[in-house]
Amino acid sequence: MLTLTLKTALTVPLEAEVLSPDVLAPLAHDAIRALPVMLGKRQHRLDEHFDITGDGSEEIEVRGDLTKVKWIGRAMTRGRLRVVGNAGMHLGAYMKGGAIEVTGNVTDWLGGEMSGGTIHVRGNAGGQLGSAYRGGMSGMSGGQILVEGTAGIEIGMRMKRGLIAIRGPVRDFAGLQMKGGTIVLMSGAEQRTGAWMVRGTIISLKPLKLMPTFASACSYNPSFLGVYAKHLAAHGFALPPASEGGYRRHVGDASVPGKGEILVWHPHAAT
Amino acid sequence: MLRITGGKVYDPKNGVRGEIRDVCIAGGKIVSDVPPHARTIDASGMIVFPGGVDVHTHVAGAALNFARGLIPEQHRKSRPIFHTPQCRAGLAGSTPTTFATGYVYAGMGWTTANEAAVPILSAKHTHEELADTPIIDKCCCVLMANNEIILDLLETAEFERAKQVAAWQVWAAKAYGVKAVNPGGVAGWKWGKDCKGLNEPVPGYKNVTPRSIIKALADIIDQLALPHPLHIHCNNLGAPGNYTTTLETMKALEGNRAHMAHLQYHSYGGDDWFTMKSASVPIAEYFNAHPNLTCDAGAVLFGDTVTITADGPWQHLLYELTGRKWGNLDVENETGCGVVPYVYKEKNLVNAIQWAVGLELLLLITDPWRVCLTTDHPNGATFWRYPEIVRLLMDREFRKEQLKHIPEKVLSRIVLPDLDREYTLSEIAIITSAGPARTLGLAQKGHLGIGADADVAVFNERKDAMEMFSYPRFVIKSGQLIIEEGELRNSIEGSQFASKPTYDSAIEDYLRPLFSQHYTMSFENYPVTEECVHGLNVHQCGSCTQPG
Amino acid sequence: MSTAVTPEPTKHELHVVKHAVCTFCGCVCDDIELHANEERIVETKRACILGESWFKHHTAERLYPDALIDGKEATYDEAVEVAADILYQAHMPLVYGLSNTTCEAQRQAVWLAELVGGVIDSHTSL
Amino acid sequence: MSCTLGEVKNRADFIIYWGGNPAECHPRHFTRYTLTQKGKFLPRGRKDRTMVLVDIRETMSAKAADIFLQVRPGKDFEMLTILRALVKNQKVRAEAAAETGLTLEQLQDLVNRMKAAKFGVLFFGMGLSMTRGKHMNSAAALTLAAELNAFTKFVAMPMRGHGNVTGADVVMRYTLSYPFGINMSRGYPRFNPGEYSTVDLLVRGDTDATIVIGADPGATMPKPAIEHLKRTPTIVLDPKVTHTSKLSRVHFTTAATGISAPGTAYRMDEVPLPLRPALKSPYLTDEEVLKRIITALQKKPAWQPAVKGGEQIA
Repeated sequence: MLTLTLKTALTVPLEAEVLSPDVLAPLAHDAIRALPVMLGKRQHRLDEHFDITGDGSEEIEVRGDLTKVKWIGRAMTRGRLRVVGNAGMHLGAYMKGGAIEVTGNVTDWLGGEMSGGTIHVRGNAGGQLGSAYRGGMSGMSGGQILVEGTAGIEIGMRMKRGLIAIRGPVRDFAGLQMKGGTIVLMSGAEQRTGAWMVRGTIISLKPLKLMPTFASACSYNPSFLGVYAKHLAAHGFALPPASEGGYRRHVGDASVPGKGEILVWHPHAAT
Repeated sequence: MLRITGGKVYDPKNGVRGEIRDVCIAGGKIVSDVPPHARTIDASGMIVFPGGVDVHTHVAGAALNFARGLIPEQHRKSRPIFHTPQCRAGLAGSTPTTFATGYVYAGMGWTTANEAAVPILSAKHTHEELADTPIIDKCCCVLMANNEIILDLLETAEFERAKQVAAWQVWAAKAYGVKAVNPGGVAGWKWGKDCKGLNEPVPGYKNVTPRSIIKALADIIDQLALPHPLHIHCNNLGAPGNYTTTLETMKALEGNRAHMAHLQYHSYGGDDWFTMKSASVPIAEYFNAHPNLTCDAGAVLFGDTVTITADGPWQHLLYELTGRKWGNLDVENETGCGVVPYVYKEKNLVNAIQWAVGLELLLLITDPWRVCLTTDHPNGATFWRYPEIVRLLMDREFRKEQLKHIPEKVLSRIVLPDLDREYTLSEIAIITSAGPARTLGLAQKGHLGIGADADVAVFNERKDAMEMFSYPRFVIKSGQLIIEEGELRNSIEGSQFASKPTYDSAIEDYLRPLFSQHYTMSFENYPVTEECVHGLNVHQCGSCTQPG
Repeated sequence: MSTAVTPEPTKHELHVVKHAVCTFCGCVCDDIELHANEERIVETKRACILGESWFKHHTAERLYPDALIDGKEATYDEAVEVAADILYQAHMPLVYGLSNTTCEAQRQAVWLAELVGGVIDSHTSL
Repeated sequence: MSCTLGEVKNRADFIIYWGGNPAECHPRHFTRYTLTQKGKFLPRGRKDRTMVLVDIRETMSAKAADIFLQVRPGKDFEMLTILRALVKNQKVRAEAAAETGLTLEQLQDLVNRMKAAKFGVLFFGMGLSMTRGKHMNSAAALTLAAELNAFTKFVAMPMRGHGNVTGADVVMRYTLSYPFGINMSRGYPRFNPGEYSTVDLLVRGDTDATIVIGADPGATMPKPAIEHLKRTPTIVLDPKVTHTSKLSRVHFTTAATGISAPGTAYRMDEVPLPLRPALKSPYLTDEEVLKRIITALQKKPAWQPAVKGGEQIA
């Protein structure tokens, strides 16, 4: 295993896209130490900012408050990357495979335009999680993002495939212009959920403030949910059993016009 | 001072076809000899070309800059130009930044470019961008075929006054030539309409038709003796079956000089998108028989780009066809433009035909002096992909190889598989430099004769033309060594050419009241002043000739 | 024998600028007529209430020193050196604003942002 | 979907102002460009045009409007989205529409008018672009206008304030590809609003020096942003000693744009205009000061990363 511990107090962001199994695994200790990182405009060696133990490995642990460290795990295709602490913007952006776990909080653009792999955040996440970058036609196109805490605005913006599950509440515009895939909101969202969505599914276990351009279709318990429920349960995100209630299905966004669906959980009235 | 020695020189204008001889440079010009102490570049094993001249490109101005704002996702994938002490930062994607444009053109041995579409109202903007476009020399064409002051005068048959206005406008925009885009159609588009046929009146007019606009402007340009003939983007761009409109347009021009821009987009047969086919043969036949015409290819290459034209109706159609983003920008009383990001796909029937038609025209037009290599940058492909086209023209086998990738059902709708012609290096020098320089009327460009501007590109002689022309070993611009051993060593500022036709300044008294009625800025703030144009080089046009 | 002497313009002699451009708001009206003496604009024609106060608010008086460093009066040259040092030393400098200035200055600001490897941003992002 | 203001003057028979108060913030917008001018194709001027104002309160501009639609605060995005649906003949429930503060009939009437217009224009102000939803509100306005082009000619344009901010947009696009919020730390331009926009940078404390040209963030920005400007060295170029100057390490007094400094400014529709200064300033212009700073910087060793070339990181 390779362990890197942040040793400097960062005032400006440090861009460290080299913190990825694809870059680190093939390298020996000394080569890793010499890798370039960017502190603002200045290029530094990785070991100017990190204490590094071990040689290149598919198993990497990065420790410390990395809130200002950006691009960790950028475009990684394999291996396991564990962040013990917080992580900065663009964690796992363009990721294709492998797994990232964060024990603390992360900021914006987590898993931006990712196409595969798994990201699991124990703390809170920022905005634009799994989203398309500005102007891009599609956001996340595969893989999954699981967040135990809250998340910010525009999560899953223009996502095409894949799964996002957030245990805490999220802010505005979840699933904005969504084209496919699934977003599970265990604690609901603020407003404008699913705005301008084309296709895809948003599941909320809490009542949602829906856009006026969504139509209520029917109540049901779709069979595909069973597959998701099983998968999510394995990660500790348990959907309530069908015996306890059902989902009300809303279709929209009529402004597109889109055929996205928002499923809102309705427990059976307590007896 | 500089001597390039030992290279095979291609200078078609002066009849030099690959002879090993010295090219000498002093004071920014080609000279007969330089003293022995002058720096010598050993060009053995290399070929020496006059710097490339782009007759039709979109590298600056409001429309292009509008497009830049629309495609951040393409910029992110583009080639970064890093800031260095010699070089300003930028991006070289489908709409390169100003500095990148200069570096990238020069970096492939092209040293002059004609920005093909400038509205007068924002000409100051275009010139600001051109001033920030280093190394290359520039000129531009002002848009006129939808200018309502001109159209109104044609409506009332006031040709002489229209000519005075046109002359005034060319100088007001500090333009070099005049371009007609979808004559009448853009004016119609402002009401959401278009002009399809040449003989239908333009929406909002009774007497003005696309045909009358084309004929009048061609007469005006010839009578004003502008160095570059009327630059025409025909009606019905991109539409299946549009070749008849193109033939009609060329016929309407008999007796006038004209440059047919991006002819590829105007050479389609068929009735709709499903039956679309190449019509390069009838177009090339007519064109070959009419020496009053020149053209540029507007060739298409497969890949990502963004389309920008003053042809608003076409752009709206493209948007509806692709469902992608669309931007439109109309300019009061003068013109408009549309912007749609686009991907040309090998497997797409229409795109494959477009790709073939561009190459077919280049191969079917017999006189290389009258056809210029362009992609209507960035519409058909970005200009930095020109070397790919050169290879396709020079290498029949490579062409055959490429034909295997397009859908088989396309093969019966195109003639490219039957064309065996291969361009020679001399012919490449003509379509990339000597020809466009002649078409533009830039006597000092496109050749290596004594007194010519010392714009020279030196390439390693290679079998693979694409490799050869992508990375020049040396590029000299205005006598300055810019690219050395394939690297940018030095950046200089280029000049801008403008034409000054003669006109009676009394025309301003006619324009002023019209202007305050129809425009929203002061007449006095409308013309681009000479101080605004970097390195202004004025071509004084001969006296205004009378018709007949 | 008298020599013609161009009289020094006094504060009472007004010069007139026609078709002047107001940059206060995004309308950028360019039909303004300004009457000014050496020191200030005393009359505006066709400007709106906001434009008029904008034109009259800025004078050619010397109300401030050329520059201040840490609040103390300084020359341009001194301030330029300090500014260049600050921006050079910084890892992540920011070039911000660019509203009430000319395009010519904006072009220099872009170059500056490149040279100092910083972020450049305008009011638009607010 | 945009046009120059002369197109509006000559053609626009239907004008919407949304979230802006031109009567007070852009006083000559009505008279010079849009409402009262006789246009080439609208010979009767005001009589030939219909004006709709959409805002959260009845401002001075409402007096000039034919129709005033009072949208509930924070519901602009919902209202625009409903309009998009109605334009495409999609059904919207009347109860759902009511949350905008307007009835479905009012919204349908607006759509009918937009479609019936020969040439429509939608100007949107900071009441739209600076409230919750921000860039998505602007995107909604632009998308609505674009989609209306399936039926008629329709354009949309932001009512930009702040002098020559449009020029900054134009210049940054042609030199760097992007309109604002650009990071040059890797030696080439990168763009990501939210990441590289000023308020976000300052509030997060990501910068370690700031140079301010032609703006006074010390008077307008949120407190944490101002605190960061104080904490880190700040440099100001301004004709006056501003709030920001007072918290800065360095202040340069410069000539005032268009009054004593010559050059170019862009109108909100991106039409460039030559400035005609009436006064001669005792101070240098912004341009001159910046040039001097650049000259001083060029004497210092390059900071550029050793590794160059390759692809972009973002």
